[in-house]
Amino acid sequence: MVKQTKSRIIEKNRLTELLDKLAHDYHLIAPVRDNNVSFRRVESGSEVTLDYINTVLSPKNAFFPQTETLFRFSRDDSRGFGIEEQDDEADREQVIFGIRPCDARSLRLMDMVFNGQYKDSYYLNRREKTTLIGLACFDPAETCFCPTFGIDPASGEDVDILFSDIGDRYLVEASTEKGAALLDRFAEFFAELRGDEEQLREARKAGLAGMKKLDVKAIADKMAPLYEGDYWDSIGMKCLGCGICTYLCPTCHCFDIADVSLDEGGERFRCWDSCMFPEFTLMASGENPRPNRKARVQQRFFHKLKYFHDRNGELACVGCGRCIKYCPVNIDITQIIEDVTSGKAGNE
Amino acid sequence: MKATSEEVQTRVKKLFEDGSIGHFIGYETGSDSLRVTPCFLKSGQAASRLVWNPLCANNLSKYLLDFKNVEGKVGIMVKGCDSRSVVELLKENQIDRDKVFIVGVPCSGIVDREKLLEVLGVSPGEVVAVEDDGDAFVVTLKEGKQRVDKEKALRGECLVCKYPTPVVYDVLLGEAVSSLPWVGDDYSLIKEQEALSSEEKALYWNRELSQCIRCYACRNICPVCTCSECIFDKKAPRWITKANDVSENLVYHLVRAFHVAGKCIDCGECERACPMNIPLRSLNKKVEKDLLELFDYTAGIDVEQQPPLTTYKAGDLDDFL
Amino acid sequence: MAVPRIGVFICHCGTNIGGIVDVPQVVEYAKSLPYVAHAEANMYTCSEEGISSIKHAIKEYDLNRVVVASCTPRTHQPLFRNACADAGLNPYLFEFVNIREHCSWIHMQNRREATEKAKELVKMGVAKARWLDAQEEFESDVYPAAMVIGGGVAGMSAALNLANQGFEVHLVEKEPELGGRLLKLNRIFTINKDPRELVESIVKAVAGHSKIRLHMPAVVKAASGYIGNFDISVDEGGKEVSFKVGVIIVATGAQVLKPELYRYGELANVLTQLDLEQRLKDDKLGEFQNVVMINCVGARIPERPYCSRVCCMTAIKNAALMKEINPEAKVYVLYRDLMTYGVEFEEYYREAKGAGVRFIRYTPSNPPQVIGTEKVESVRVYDELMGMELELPCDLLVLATPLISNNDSEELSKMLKVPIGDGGFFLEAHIKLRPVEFAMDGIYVAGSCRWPADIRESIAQGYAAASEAAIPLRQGLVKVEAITATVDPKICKGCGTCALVCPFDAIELKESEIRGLEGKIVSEVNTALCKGCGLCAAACPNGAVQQRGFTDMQLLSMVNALSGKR
Amino acid sequence: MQDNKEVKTEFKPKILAFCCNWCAYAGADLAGVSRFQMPTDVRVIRVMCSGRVPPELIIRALANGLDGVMILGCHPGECHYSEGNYLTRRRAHVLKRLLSYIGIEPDRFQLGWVSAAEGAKFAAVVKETTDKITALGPNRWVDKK
Amino acid sequence: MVNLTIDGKAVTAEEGTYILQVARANSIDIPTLCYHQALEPFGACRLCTVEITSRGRKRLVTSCNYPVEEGLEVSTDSEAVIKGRRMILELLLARCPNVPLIQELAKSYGIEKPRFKLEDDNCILCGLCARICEERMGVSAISFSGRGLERKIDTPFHVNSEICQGCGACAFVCPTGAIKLEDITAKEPRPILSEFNVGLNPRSAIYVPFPQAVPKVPVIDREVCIHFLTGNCRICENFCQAGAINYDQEDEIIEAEVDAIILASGFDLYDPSAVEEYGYGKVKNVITAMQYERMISASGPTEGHLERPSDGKTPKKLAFIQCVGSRDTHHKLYCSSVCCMHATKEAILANEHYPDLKAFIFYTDMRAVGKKFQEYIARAEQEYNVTYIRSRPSKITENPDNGNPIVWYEETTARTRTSMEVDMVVLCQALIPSGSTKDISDMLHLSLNDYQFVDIPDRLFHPVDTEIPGIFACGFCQAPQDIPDSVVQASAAAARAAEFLSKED
Repeated sequence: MVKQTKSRIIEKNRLTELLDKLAHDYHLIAPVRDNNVSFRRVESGSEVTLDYINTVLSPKNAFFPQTETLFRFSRDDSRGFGIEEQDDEADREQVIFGIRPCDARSLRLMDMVFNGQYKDSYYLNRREKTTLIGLACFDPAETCFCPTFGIDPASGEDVDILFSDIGDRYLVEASTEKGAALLDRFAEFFAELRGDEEQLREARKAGLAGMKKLDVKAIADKMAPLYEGDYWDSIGMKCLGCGICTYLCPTCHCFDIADVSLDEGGERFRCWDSCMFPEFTLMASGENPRPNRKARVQQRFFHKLKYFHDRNGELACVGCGRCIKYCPVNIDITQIIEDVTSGKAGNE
Repeated sequence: MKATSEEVQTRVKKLFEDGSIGHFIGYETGSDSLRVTPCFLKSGQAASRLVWNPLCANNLSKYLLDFKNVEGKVGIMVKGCDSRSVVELLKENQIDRDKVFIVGVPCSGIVDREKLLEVLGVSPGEVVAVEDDGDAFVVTLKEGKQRVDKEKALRGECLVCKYPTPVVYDVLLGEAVSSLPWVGDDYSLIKEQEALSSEEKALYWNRELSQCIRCYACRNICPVCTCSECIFDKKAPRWITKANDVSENLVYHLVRAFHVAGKCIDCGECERACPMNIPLRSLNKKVEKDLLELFDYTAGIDVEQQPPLTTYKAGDLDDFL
Repeated sequence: MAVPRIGVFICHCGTNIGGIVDVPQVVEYAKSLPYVAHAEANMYTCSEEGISSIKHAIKEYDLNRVVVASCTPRTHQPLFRNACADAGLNPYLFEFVNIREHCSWIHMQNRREATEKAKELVKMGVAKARWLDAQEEFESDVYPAAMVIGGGVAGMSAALNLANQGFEVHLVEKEPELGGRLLKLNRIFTINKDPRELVESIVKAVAGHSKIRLHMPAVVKAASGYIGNFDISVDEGGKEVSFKVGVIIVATGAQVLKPELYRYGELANVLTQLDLEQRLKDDKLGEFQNVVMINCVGARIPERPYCSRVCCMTAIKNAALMKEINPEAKVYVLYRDLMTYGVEFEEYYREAKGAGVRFIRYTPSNPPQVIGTEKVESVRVYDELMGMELELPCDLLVLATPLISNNDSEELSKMLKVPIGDGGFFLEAHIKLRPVEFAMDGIYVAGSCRWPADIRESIAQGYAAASEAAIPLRQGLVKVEAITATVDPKICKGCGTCALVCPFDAIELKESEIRGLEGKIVSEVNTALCKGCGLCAAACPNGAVQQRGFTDMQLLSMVNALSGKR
Repeated sequence: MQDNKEVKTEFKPKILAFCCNWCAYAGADLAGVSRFQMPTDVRVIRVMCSGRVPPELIIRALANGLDGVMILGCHPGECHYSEGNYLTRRRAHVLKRLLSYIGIEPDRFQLGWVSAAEGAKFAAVVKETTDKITALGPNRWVDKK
Repeated sequence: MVNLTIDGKAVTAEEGTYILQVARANSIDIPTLCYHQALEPFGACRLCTVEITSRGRKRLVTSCNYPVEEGLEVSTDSEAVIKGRRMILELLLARCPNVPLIQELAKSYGIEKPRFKLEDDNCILCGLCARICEERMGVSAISFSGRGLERKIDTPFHVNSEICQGCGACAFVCPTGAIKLEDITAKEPRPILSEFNVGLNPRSAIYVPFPQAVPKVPVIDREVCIHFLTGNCRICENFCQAGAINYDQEDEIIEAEVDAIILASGFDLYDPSAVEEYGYGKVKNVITAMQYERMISASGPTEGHLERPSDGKTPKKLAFIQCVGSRDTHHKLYCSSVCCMHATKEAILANEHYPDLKAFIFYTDMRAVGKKFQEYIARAEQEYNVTYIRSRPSKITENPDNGNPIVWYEETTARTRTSMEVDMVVLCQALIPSGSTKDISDMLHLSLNDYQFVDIPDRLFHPVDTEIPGIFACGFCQAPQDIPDSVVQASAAAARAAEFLSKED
């Protein structure tokens, strides 16, 4: 687990240079401001922005891309098929810079899915080849509630290296071998601690004091009786059935598989799917066990707050607040958690 | 005089009492003070939850589709733009006028949350309330009040709104607003885009559309996207694959824009819903402009007016081969 | 649905296709396409041999779709559909690919690309075929009456023939008198008789026929409907009369060009042949000694390239007549090519020559010159055969001008939805094989409104049109091609867009009676009214309305196939 | 007979033409019967009326990477179904402008009127469109990397 | 039935059949030169040798005349078989080194050059010719003569045979082309010419009249079929697997009572050899328009290629002569109505096939009176390299050096007599009412006019009515006309008949 092997600092004015170097040596994924701040492959440090609380899309794209080719096939004249070897993109070493502790935690939850009973080589391969450089969170958003799930937004628990912004420099801490190795490799950028770092960090942590922390200890049990009943009616009514919450969620991991078939060959790909979409559960017969928005919205919360917990002992939420911030009709998971834990949900 | 939340509450309560309505769709305060959320009432008792303020962005008219088969009339609160989508729903036989009771509220512009926070330089938690005060919003912060010029904090569609007062209603709360002082050439942005070269346009839209994550929020929130089964959800024919690829995104967005051609009333919900901040209104606005220029058509004004692409004039412009 | 097993038949069409497109290569390619169970080449797929080959292959390879790549579906589709039907396959499981008109014939100089194109067209056809469905044809009754527009010899012959066959006929003539252009003539060529006495008997028979309802003077104001069921409204002397017919024959004739050449209209002794006939009829010709006739005046020139077929004979007739009236007269006919085709015309021409009419050939590059100020004094012409310039004394110059289309043809074309071709003449369904039919079922054409024709030809065409029109009338019902619209009530949201765009009011919004959807307002297609244009299908936002044979799935598959998608 | 054209690697556009059964398709047939020679780049899909072609198909075709799409129908006022081509014309106006707005050159989508008698016009339209699109080069809007 | 194996494959066969037949029926190829389905096996060439294992004993036999037996094991490609065949072929190749068939067979067995002394013979002494002549034709005009090295096929006394019936069966079956009918027969061999292809190619006595014939079944020409002439042959019977050959079929007389008759008996071609100055039948490269049509047709004898009769070369310069027998006081006075346009079409087709081909059309009046005809002429000139020359050629002669026809004519513009040498001339001959028009008119007592067209008393107002009520005539039998006019008249005749029948009711 967390074994602090090394602490260093980097002066803020050297960061861009470091990122340039990282971008040169690795497939570097970092936050970029476009219409929004999103994780994206960058070629140089100057593209990177660190002026954000959290990105719109979580970095799950880097491990579980929205659209991912599983394999390509070719077709020859005799109508035979040939499976082509996967391209070497999958084997690239990548670095994610700027991942927040909540998103980093979500990877641990995703691992439970992709490294559980079935091993997903695509995901795991990327996971293995990725070094995570986290960015401690000192200015959470109104919608943030990660402490609910035992996440310390300033900690490097789920990353290889944690950068903490402490004013004129970053405190840089490697928490894994992989992280330490990377620090060694780029040792020229890092300096020894000056000594006041821990103090500065503590000062910055003051901003975390008022963060929302809900009591979710018994929520999985309290969800069970809500399966029937009309609590979900008004939420389902409000819900538009779009995929924002699921696509932005760092822990949602459902996918669909389809083929693209061309004259010369084609590919099989998988892509994100959403339990909010009607065709998600549509069967070939035309039957749909979750025929309406209420059934689908209910499924989403049951999965996050109960089923995932039943299976993995964890809730499928890291409190990043994206779904709250971006829901166009203001469906708020924290309100639902409060309704459920307070018992209000059962009594409407 | 502008309508107030209290006025809305009193009127809705009365409507329930006199049996005019059996349901009401309005707004209530959301999970923070800069949000409202749709509110569905079955009785007048909870009418006190209702609010009306410059944060009431949602176009509630689409929810009427969910009330097709209920007993009694459904009351709904509409702004100018919302009322126009009601007109479009009526045109398409999607709702029955006799089963809807429309509470109209003239609107002098809705707050663009992100813009407002930017101008104020505060986080949402600081804001207690926002009120409309003519050409400015008065924002009550935890510490004091601030006036923000509307033009700096309005939603894009409100900056070009020509129909602030509902065009159809059973009751109008507050005074009609005939025009909004800041509205000038509503197509200036479109014209700027049109003037670009094909390469520039392609580059621009390639970049914008490549960001789409195909969450379908723009479609699902659109009050005039009324198909129960969208062609994009069909397996056969498969118009687009689920692969999130710019060619598929292109088909999705162009067809979407075309399918609402002549129906889009620029309520701006698509753009508001888009988590990726894609300038979706631009496409709709372009179509709107062309329909006006080519066929002198404006959507959502008159239930009797035939949709522009279902009719023709022999003398329509003909500059084809 | 059974797994598609598509058979592809690629026609050489002799060398028409095979000479340009590498047919064996296309066959091999077709074999590589998805769901193709069999592909073969035929010398002529439409031949007895080709047809039996299709039938055989359907059985042998258990085919459930057939694609023929040959010529245009506009002529041969019924043949191949029948072949499928004969082999027990629903005829709508057939798809046509046109690699002749749309490929080999238009890319004769580029065999490689023509072959590539043919392959792609076949690929698209196969892609569509994969999604074809079996269809049943809708039958509708034929109202047992006909309308004939035009009371000239063509129209009257058609009307009389149909009436004598026992069908009710509405004959619409815009003039107050039956007989048409014929009445304006002085004599009829080859028999040199007065037309009036000849046409009299026909007029009498028409006017007195119990089955013929004469509308005269009258013009057609509106026509709607389709084969078997046309609703007609005519303006009969200011009064509107409406009636119903099952078929329509268009025989509206043509008019004679008044030229702006050879100082016609300027000099008093320049006449058209028609003017001459009028003067002869009125006996107002007066003395003449030297007559010059010029043929092809306003015809076979760049702005009017066609030959009007009847003018040479008219000129010969009148030239001979002039000679007959005044044997001393000198009569010259200046011509370019003498169109005295056939037996009688050639004889007639020889007789005129024998009677002393002189024929002089000129070329358009060296046209005759009119000499004279007050009136024509002489005509100067370069005689091409003699190789010398002649100056012919002339006190009467007669111009043979072509027939041109009637002014009302265009309006009629729009009203009946039948096409007009070169020179404003009506365009038949097939220039060789279907000369008196329009492409639109139930409407036929005869006489000079189709193309300049003499009396004999006009009458024959009138009969021919009657013959074609009698087919649906006698059968009493017509089958409607199964390309009409359908609605999936489950998907339909009842928005009514389809009904708004339907030109035939064939779609209505109704409460569904289907189990599970009771009370839902959905569109319903009245197949009897649907004409299969597919406007509704294109307008429907969510694909609930489809056109049979042209479904979204089928069209999209073609587009995708062309794009290299499978 | 030999191919007059040399095999060249120059850009050959791929163009789709929807032709209505009654006018444009018949006009194309007539062009064939008349042996009017024309560029080989156009592929025809027969529909009963130009009004059958939904914008989805055009958009899909262009997004698939086809270099140009045409709809060819009866001249205004001559539609076999009275008004199909008028509706097509309205749709085409809007679509053409929308496509142009996002950077697909207007010449890549054409509407044209070809009567059953206009074989020569069909050939001319094919030639003109092919030339224009060839000059534009490949449809690079969707540049799949 | 007998069970045996061939190359390890178990097969069953009817008793009394030979190994070769059974192998062929089972798609196993055994080479042979002297076997013929219609003749008794002879075992002469020995190429069909196979190895059999019968009662445990292996040996080589000729498969063409070795009957099958129960349990027989046959190997068609054992080492011994191949070796034997190779030797046979080597010997054959030495005997007939110039016969392509032998060369090919030898090559396929790896023999390029025989070790033996080369001779120059074409005959492999398979005897097929003599056998077919005797067994099937019942003539025995030829047979083997001499012994040993002297053995050969010959007629008695080496003189052309009087008893030979000239049927050509011997030449037909000869695998090497050694037999020449003219060396054998005392008669003049004459091919049976294909009527449909206007004599451009021969046909057999049993034949399918033309590719699109309906129904598409072969017919036997009783006038020339050996069987109908002599009672022999019947070879076709051997080959028809369906057993469909019926020599006893007779014409059937069908009686039908009708109220109306429509005559549409069409046209024949005027024999252009009557127009002597144009040299048809003398100048080889002068052909008729119909011959040309067959030649340019993909299903014709040359599969659509233009090959001029004298040397098979593709002509580059073509002349079409109009009014050959039409509008001619010595022949037919009338205009045949369709020739101007079909000549134009033929010239266009030629240019489409061969873009460098140039055609000249010699005409009197260019009668392009139909719909779009003038435009067609204009395009022929502008796009298809066709030149129209207004002149009636006076004669056509032949350039003896190259067989090119020379067209002599008067150049009207220059007013000089001139000539043009071309590669081939196409005569657009007059069209005449078909012979059957006369026959049927006589039968129906219909009058014909001077040109033997069916007389139409009131051509103008009753254009398809003959002089007898209820009898109608349409198309070329009543006057020259093109396709659309014929179609119009056909429909018109149907309309008149329908009217006539309605009156009867």
